[in-house]
Amino acid sequence: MSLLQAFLAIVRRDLVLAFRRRSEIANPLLFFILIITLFPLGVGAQPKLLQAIAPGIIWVSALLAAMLSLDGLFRSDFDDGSLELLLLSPYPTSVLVLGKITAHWLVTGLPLLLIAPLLALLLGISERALGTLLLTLLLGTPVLSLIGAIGVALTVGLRRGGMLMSLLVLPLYVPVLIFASSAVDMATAGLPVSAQINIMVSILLLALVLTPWPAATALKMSIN
Amino acid sequence: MFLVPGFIERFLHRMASPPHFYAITERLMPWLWGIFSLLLLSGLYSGLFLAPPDYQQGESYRIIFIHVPSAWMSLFIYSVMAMAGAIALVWRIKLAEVVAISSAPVGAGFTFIALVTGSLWGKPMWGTWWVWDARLTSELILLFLYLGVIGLYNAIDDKRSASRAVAILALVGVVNIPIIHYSVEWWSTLHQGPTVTKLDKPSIHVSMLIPLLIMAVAFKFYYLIAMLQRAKTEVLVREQNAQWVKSMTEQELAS
Amino acid sequence: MKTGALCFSGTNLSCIRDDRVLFEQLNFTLQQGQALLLEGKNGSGKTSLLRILCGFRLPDSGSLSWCGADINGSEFYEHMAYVGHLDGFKKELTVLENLKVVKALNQPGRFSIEQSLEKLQLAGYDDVLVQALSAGQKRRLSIVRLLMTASALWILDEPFTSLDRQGIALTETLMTEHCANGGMIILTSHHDLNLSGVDLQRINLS
Amino acid sequence: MNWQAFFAMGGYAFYVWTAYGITFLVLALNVVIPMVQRRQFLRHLAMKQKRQRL
Repeated sequence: MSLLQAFLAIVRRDLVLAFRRRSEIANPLLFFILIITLFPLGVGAQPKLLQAIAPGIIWVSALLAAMLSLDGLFRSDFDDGSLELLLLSPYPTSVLVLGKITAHWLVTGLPLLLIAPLLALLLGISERALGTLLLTLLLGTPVLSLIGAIGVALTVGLRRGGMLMSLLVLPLYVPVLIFASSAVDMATAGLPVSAQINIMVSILLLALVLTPWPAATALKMSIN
Repeated sequence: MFLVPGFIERFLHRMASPPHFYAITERLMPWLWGIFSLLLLSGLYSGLFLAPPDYQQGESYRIIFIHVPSAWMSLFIYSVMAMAGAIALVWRIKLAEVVAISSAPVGAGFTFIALVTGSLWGKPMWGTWWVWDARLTSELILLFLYLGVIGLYNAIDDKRSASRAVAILALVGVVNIPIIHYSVEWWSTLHQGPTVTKLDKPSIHVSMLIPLLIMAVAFKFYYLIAMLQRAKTEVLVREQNAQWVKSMTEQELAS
Repeated sequence: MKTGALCFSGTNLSCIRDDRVLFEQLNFTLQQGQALLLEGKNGSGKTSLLRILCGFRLPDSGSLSWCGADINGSEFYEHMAYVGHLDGFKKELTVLENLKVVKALNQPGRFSIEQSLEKLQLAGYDDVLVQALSAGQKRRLSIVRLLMTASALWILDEPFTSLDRQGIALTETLMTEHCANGGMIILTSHHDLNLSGVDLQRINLS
Repeated sequence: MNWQAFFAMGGYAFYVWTAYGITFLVLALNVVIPMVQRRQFLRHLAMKQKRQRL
């Protein structure tokens, strides 16, 4: 029971902090919309072409936005010493880290779901694919936060860890990118998507169980 | 360490101490070089001279004798690295840390070779240097994973924590590799159909299989040599304050 | 805190940093009611040792044990609290919000949040943002953390920095009380310690 | 089989020999670089000891 309280206390603290800082929520979201706006400017505005590459655009932008926001996941805790206190807590660090990841997703992943209809509008995604897009974002963005947490935990002690972190994390994002964008693709063509969705559900469950432990171990390594 | 014969346990125990490791490696090295050169020469001879040309691809298929063993090695070394990393994390054995990080550049080298030779083979066969074929793509991602490991190790100043970081990353990678591989395979069949599988004929003739296997074993020995060379340097750097290193450099000074 | 005898000890500890040996073959045993003062010049490894004792850093050799068991397999973290250079408070949160998180992450201690704040003369600061506190007040807040959590062992890195004379006296009284109640303290300090009646050991690193 | 035909590799000489060439270059570098590094490091250590003795 008290483990749950510790978990919730971490989530609540990070949510309050995010609302007091505000830019932490707004920046990744604006970044996401901005990249998506850049694509039509880069490849041309033919509706057919845009519709064809829309799933890829949305998901690549989601990966980049996740990367951008991840840097702040442990940074301020590392700088002000809260991370030390987190590690000294008698509760398992992996659970507390999961709390931080949960808060991070609520602050940066969830808003992507809310602006998905706007993206569909910008890129001309059909209405029948919108539901699939939402579902892949719902299943995929937590995986981005979970896997990303390991990368940040490994690099948080380094002065210029940001670039290195993307090298560590982006290759691991490949499966999410493939299954999510192909699901949206299929849905646009009116084909069934249950295979991709099932795989994404299992990836999410796997990540939920397997990532907090290495993230916690990596934090212990970074703190020394 | 249970269920292990006594002499192996003693050997491992001795190997786990840095000065012994250094001395044993020194003594082992000529033998490794000898076996490697023999295997390499016979592999090259049977691959380049004895094996007949392929009835479809002519002589160009001879790239297979380095391409396929390199691709095997790239995965093999990653799993060795992850295993050594796991041992280092759980039992805190310094030598396992050294083995893990010394494997990374060798594995990256083999991954690079597999990519370049694949591309050189693909040009005459497919008419293009690069295709987004499942295997080439997974190999490319594997190269990024290796570069991440090397980059992370170099970025962290304290070498013991750097080793722990590398071990964690290698373990995360090794769990992910099958998923990445599966997803890429799935993606490539979805996008282009399995037409590019001209390379994997269901059966390979014995005269081609034998040199392939010889080269594969030769590369295993090469890996041992290259990894141990790096490990020796790494051990020296980490143990530079130990007495045995000091006396060794003193001998160096005297000579 | 009075149940059973707690004991914290280190054997053959050594630490190497950037190819320089900071200390070697260091041994200590701390019983309930005792305090341990680490002395030494700047750069002699005091902070490194404290961080090893907290488990942040692995010693390059040697081991630490809590009541006879290795610290990682024991209840060590239920019984210890650490005050380091960084205070670990979120400056965008109020004093009370910060302390509630501390409370949720640790076992409750001898005093409630209110009592602890009062003891350090911070009563009434509950809803002040931490960024509005002075350096000395933040330091006092760190000590509040020690009082409100169950911690037999205090590990303190320069606890008197930025405290005024009255704050130092107050902290010393609390430390003496803590030892009298069967607590243990390990600390570094440049300030002359005045812990009357406490069994004080010293280790000089140099 | 004569040597010329062997080197020609049935018209694929460029691809085959570049592949083998790059392979052995990478393999050689991966052994030579750590050996050079080790020698340099030993020299550096020896210098350090000399300095300390003075």
